[in-house]
Amino acid sequence: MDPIILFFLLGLAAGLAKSELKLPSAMYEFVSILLLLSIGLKGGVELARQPFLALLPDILAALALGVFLPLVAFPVLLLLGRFKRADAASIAAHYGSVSVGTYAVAVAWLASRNIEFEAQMPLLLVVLEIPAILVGIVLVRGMGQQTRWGEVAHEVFLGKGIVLLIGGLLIGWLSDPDALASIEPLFFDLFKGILAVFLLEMGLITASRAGSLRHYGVFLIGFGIAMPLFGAGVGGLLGLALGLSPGGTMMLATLAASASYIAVPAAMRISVPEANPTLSLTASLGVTFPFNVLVGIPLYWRLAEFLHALPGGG
Amino acid sequence: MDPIILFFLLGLAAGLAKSELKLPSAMYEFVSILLLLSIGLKGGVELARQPFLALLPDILAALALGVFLPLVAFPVLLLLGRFKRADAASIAAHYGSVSVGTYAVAVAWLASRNIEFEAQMPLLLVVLEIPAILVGIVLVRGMGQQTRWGEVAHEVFLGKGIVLLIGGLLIGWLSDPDALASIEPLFFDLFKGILAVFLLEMGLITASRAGSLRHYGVFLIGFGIAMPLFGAGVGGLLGLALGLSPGGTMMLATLAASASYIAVPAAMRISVPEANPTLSLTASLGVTFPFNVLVGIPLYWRLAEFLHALPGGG
Amino acid sequence: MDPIILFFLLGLAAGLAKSELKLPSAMYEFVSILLLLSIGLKGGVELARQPFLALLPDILAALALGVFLPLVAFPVLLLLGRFKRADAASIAAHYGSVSVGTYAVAVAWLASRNIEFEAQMPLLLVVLEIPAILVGIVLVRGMGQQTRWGEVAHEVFLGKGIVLLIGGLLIGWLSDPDALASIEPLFFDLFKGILAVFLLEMGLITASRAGSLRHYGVFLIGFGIAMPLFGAGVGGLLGLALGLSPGGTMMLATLAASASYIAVPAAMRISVPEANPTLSLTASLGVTFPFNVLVGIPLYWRLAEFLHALPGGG
Amino acid sequence: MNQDRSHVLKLLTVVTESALEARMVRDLERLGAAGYTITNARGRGHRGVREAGWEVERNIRIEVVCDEATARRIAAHLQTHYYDNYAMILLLSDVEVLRPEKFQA
Amino acid sequence: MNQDRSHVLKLLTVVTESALEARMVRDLERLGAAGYTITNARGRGHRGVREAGWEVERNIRIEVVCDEATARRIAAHLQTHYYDNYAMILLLSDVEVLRPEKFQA
Amino acid sequence: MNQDRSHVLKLLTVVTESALEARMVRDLERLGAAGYTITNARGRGHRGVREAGWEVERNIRIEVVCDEATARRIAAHLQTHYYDNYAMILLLSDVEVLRPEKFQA
Ligand SMILES: Nc1ncnc2c1ncn2[C@@H]1O[C@H](COP(=O)(O)O)[C@@H](O)[C@H]1O
Ligand SMILES: Nc1ncnc2c1ncn2[C@@H]1O[C@H](COP(=O)(O)O)[C@@H](O)[C@H]1O
Ligand SMILES: Nc1ncnc2c1ncn2[C@@H]1O[C@H](COP(=O)(O)O)[C@@H](O)[C@H]1O
Ligand code: NA
Ligand code: NA
Ligand code: NA
Repeated sequence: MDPIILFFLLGLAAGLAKSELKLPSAMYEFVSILLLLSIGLKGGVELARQPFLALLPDILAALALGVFLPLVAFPVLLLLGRFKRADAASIAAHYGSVSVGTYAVAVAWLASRNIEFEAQMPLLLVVLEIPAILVGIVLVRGMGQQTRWGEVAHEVFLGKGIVLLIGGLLIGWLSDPDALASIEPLFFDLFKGILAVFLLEMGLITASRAGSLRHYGVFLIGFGIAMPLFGAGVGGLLGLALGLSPGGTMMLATLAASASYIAVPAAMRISVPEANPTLSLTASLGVTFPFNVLVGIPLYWRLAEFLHALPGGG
Repeated sequence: MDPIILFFLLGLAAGLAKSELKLPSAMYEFVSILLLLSIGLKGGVELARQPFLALLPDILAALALGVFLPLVAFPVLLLLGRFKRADAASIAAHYGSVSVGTYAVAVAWLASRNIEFEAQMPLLLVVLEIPAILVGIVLVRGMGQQTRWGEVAHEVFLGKGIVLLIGGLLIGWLSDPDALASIEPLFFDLFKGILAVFLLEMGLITASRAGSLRHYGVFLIGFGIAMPLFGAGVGGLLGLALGLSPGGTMMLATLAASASYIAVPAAMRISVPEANPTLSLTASLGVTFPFNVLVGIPLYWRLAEFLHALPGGG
Repeated sequence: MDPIILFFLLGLAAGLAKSELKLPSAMYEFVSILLLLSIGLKGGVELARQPFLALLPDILAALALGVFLPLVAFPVLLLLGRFKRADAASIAAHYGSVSVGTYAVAVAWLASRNIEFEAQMPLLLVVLEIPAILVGIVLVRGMGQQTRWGEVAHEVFLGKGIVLLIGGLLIGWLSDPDALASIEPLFFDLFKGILAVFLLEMGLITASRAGSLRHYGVFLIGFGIAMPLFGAGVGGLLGLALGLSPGGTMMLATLAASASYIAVPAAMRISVPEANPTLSLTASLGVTFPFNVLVGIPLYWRLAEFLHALPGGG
Repeated sequence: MNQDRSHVLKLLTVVTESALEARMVRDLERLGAAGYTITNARGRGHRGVREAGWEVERNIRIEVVCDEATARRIAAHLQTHYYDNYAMILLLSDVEVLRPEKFQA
Repeated sequence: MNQDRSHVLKLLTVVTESALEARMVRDLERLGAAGYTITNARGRGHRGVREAGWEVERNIRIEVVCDEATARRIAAHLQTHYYDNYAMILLLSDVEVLRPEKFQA
Repeated sequence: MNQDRSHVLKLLTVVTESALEARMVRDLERLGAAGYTITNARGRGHRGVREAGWEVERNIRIEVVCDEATARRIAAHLQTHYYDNYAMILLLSDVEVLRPEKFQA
């Protein structure tokens, strides 16, 4: 098995067994900061090698995807799940956005199989973080003046995650490739080790949600598995339509399947405070993250292969 | 000299000189977590290469060693040292168990001399952590119902150190060797650097015990040096009897000589709270740890060489 | 561009835009501790290769430089800047001493251009930290008994920065070169990556001074640029006089141009508490550090080249 | 430090979600607090366990020393704007201070 | 936030060894505390210096707001079970709270 | 834990610059405090924002439980020696303690 998955399972098992293991929060922040910068840097380096304009269709497609997914999730949560409007909108926003942790695991999965994917993926990761947040807010508040859009924009564009991802992208883009070599030992060589530590903590966090999972029951579990499968389907088809390679198609499927647990919770807390954060985090962290990491990623690769094997599939 | 020993001396000197140098506790925890995982991983990788059943004699021998050592130490502490029963039992438990820091220094010492040792050592490290704790509790409480054994088991098996060591072992064991290569830069290449930082902090901690050392006087110093020497002798002979290589014999001697300062203090605090933790930590951290790191490890290598040079010594 | 400069600019931009990005303080301390140890180690390794006595002239010259610079800065601050005596002395002390962060950026700048410099530079870095502090105190208090010199010496020689730098130097010096190889992955290979993270935080800290910059106005900005230029001139000429290589000349110019923001503020806070730390930190961190990193370092290299091209310039 | 009545001020202690830190600081300034002190915290209350593990579920503990009127104004503001939707408790007690002028905005 | 007598509760502050955190949390729940707030701390007392450097010798500072009976029950329990063998101090003071119902278990 | 008057002591809380920690500890010992508890903090006051980001501009929050005379002696000492030149506030309040003998030096 892949060791990084085992690190996740170790954290999960330790958490469920109520072990004393706890990572200091500064350590969790350290590894997440390094991960975000690494992903951005890697993307920036690749982007520097191609004309920016050629990426416009992909960017627009990602924006559309980020608007479409929450609009599908919202009525399901409202009508089938019988959630309050604010809760349905907030959960929908989480699933329309993306998870950097899931993205990193997919990157590592492909890398260990030497499967290539398109350089613009980190850019699409950034692009996909944002629209679902705005859709979520509009679903609750309408387009009216009730929402302080300035504050929302601040929260969205200047949150830690986005700043580090975009910052990394720009640094990778603008840096002299030779000079970059000297920072590679920290940001590239250690990437999977750092990811392993990150997943250990994610396992502990996931385990801490077991209680609320029991409490909020089967609908959340069902939604937390069905929604990523649906998202992966849409993302995979979109990847195919954009002419992405199998690796790129799989990455887009994974992004669509993943649910945010950093940027969106922070933004929703400020913009839609009446939504109960326990609901969305339980679904996103307690169900969808482990599902994607343990089951989804290999599945989405099969999906990408299947789509590309279709007649006319690239 | 070996730089990691110099890092320890730097910490010691800075601490004794009352320098302002202080490592943030999150940094100390970060490096200990990485060390524990690295040791476990390394062991797991090696273990994966051999049949598990062949290890049973070694495991049973380690269990016996972990029971025997505190039973020797206890009467000495009680009668010669005139400690209270709880204190004698607690100190005995510390010396029956092992120190991961000392183990790591011994690993580095052998590695820098290209001396091999058996793959099962990290497993024996884990096995040796535990029996002395139970012996210590029984020495104070008897086998009666007074002790909440459930809580003790929780404390012992789910403490941070054991979970990370066993977790690392299992991950190393179960992981695809190729996939492991990608996490090696963090867990293997940085091992000695991380150990250096760890020893810097250990030097500071050791220095902070100078006060209590003066207070509790010569018996603790004597015991803190004699007991590891005795332990090393027993461990070395046991290693020879088990047919270990010189490197393995030296490692088992070192394990027997080392005294716990993480798992046992935590367990004793909960199970034998009336024992004064200052006594055991002063002996284990203030005397035995520096003794082993500075003097003991080279000595135990000589011992292993000597034993193996005996007629019939393998 | 050099990625580490871009990291600084990212921190600066994020801070000025009031982004949520904040590094945990344990992370900042972790990277500074690693940087200080790395610089010391590197220097110690090099020093081990040469006779110590040959360095005496350089050491004496550095001491003289550290006394001379604050004596020039002080009357300027007092008379032109109209600062209170304590404030003028404190700022002068900051500029007479050195900045380890600036030094590290200069090291990285030269390394990426494969320009050599003399091995004793880290030693001169340490030597230059200290005299300006004493000069600053004497400028306020005179040589009288008012000052508790014992406490000052403790603060100066046992502060975190000096202990780690000197400790690193000694460890590098005394260590077996072969054994050092095993800690290189952490202390040498990761150096520039760690420096990048450090500069990200420095950018955030610099940005946090924007407010006081507006408040204290143009004199501080002018001084914060003019003083390093003057210092670089003096340092460059001194380097030439000492017969340093162009790289060494540039390093000495950079040291002279840089202003302390760790050792001196800590010492002044204790010894000259009536000096307003906001003034000196705003100049040193808000003006001089970014100036040196962004503009000064390339300039000081030009200066070194120019000096060495002079007839008789070596 | 005599016990002159005028030296007794109010200490308002707020325990709430870390995510609100920037907002709290802005609100406190606007409502006339001359200063504040913040420490990181974890805890449990009606909104469940909030442990210091990761950023989304951490607490901060804010202390503000001010006159009674300011304390009640801040408390009322926080109660209106945050109490329903955020993990938050508010405590008020008496403290004696040195140099009361330091605590006026 | 009027000054109705019923709004005054007790604030129990415990400073003790970090190693006891899990136990304290369990005990507090069992003894009827509706919540608690914990911060990391270091200090000195009769059991010597306990500095935040490494895990075995660190302190935590626990605050519990509750009615007087619960506070005294908790204090008595801690005193009986931990006072003799662990580094621990207990402090009790009055605090005024908003919405006292939040502090009932 | 009865309410005998003799069990009420003073809680002195000091918020000041981290750089002073070693000095504070020395002064407290010399001035007769039987113990103290320290936590890391950040904040704002007359000397501006002091955020926990880096060492030079961080705060600590010190608590000392002692009898009134000792508290006033310490407060007076700190006021004389540090108040003018350092970021510092001093708060004093009443606390009831278990076993008052624990708080005598
Ligand atoms: N009774 C209490 N005593 C002390 N702290 C409390 C209490 N209730 C709540 N808290 C703190 O306030 C935070 C928010 O409380 P709540 O809004 O009830 O979830 C909790 O996470 C605790 O840190
Ligand atoms: N007089 C005091 N004032 C404030 N904190 C104290 C005092 N005495 C003890 N403490 C705190 O309580 C912890 C345990 O105290 P002790 O049981 O006396 O060792 C110490 O480590 C301090 O953090
Ligand atoms: N009114 C206040 N309420 C709470 N804490 C304060 C207050 N004023 C100052 N502080 C704290 O005390 C520190 C020093 O205050 P000052 O000397 O006014 O800068 C600040 O950084 C805050 O942490
Ligand atoms: Na998604
Ligand atoms: Na042992
Ligand atoms: Na200088």
